[in-house]
Amino acid sequence: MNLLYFAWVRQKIGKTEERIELPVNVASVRALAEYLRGRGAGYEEVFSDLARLRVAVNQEHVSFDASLAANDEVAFFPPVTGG
Amino acid sequence: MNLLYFAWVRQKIGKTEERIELPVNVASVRALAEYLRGRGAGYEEVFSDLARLRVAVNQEHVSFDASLAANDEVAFFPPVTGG
Amino acid sequence: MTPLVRIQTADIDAARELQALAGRSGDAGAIATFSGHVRADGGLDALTLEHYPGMTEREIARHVAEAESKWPLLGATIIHRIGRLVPGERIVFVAVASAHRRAAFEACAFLMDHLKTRAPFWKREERGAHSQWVEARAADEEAAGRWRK
Amino acid sequence: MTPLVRIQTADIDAARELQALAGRSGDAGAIATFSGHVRADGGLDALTLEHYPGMTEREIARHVAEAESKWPLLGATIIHRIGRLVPGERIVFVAVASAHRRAAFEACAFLMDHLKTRAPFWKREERGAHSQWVEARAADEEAAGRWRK
Repeated sequence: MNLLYFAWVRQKIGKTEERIELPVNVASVRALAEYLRGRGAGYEEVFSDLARLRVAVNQEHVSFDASLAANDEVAFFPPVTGG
Repeated sequence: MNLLYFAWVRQKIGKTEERIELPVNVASVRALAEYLRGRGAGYEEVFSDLARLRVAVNQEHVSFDASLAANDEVAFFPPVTGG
Repeated sequence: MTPLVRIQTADIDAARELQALAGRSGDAGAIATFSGHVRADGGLDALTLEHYPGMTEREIARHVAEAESKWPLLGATIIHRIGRLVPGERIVFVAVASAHRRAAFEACAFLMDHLKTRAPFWKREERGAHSQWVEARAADEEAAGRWRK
Repeated sequence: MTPLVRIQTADIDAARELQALAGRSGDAGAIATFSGHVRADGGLDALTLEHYPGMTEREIARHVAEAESKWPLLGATIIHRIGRLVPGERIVFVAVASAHRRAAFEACAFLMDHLKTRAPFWKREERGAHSQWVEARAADEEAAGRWRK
């Protein structure tokens, strides 16, 4: 699974992207966020309040209830501010 | 009083503008239209149906009930079709 | 805010007018524009536009003043052509600058709706050897009417 | 209708893009455009924009498809800049061609509202030595929400 981070999510985690193996018990975006939260201080800060986060799976906006497959591209970011 | 005609009003009357003396008993645009109607075939055709006409006094849209003064500029024309 | 208003037979250089408006509109975050072009539908060969010089400029100034009373505008450009135009040619260009996009969009649409229904222009259309005056459209009156609600 | 969509660091030549859209939009009677510029308010020195390459283009394509399902469009151009921009610079340009003005205006506003709330761009603002990520505005969400009614 490919993970991407943007804006302050990227800065707090300190990476633009990373590859992980999807743990067998992680079936939704919400479960993935909970799993990532345990990976260090930056992750903890980012994933402690999902209300401030948005997520896309395979380049499409989804809710945190969306389900995941092993080869998905998952991106976490703040609410968008373009235009 | 200066009278101006535009679009098919101009074509039917055969003039772009003309000066007239405002008859003493003509106090409104409606009365002016009725007065002009008697001036010939083109006028008769133009002023027989006021619903198809619009009018401006001193370069401002007004209704046929608007009152008139001797030196007014009065323009008769069809509904506008610019833009 | 002093609007640029021009009635002309020459073509409209929308590109240059857009740059010019941006240049004189201070800290405008938003510029909305509208370009109207002659359409060839129904076999139209040409339009010829006439107007009421003097009243046109005064009427458009009234529309701009009314728009300014509704939205905080930083600049406006209104250019309308007269004379004979063939399909594809630009008839009208309206551009509005404001701090935010909603005001720019709405004021631009407002000015167009009023150009269509209040500014003293008349179109005559040519189709082959036949020509006739264009009739006003009820839909344009309705569009202008929605701003009075 | 194939829209022109570009994400670029270079400046946007709105003038040229407007001409190009008119040229490829067939019998379009109406072209509405929107230009967004960086504003200097609150002592802003610069904005830096980043985006999600790939998703941005796919997301904008979805917005255009949705706009086409609502209005009969003849052409569309959407150009968004990324990188560092100073006040006065153009951030975004959206232009829509249609047969009639109402469709062109509404589709242009619709695309802007969705660029603001759905396309994956993020702005960081600089004021003197201080910089921070721009927060999303509830007013933009409301603006986008009105199209779902």
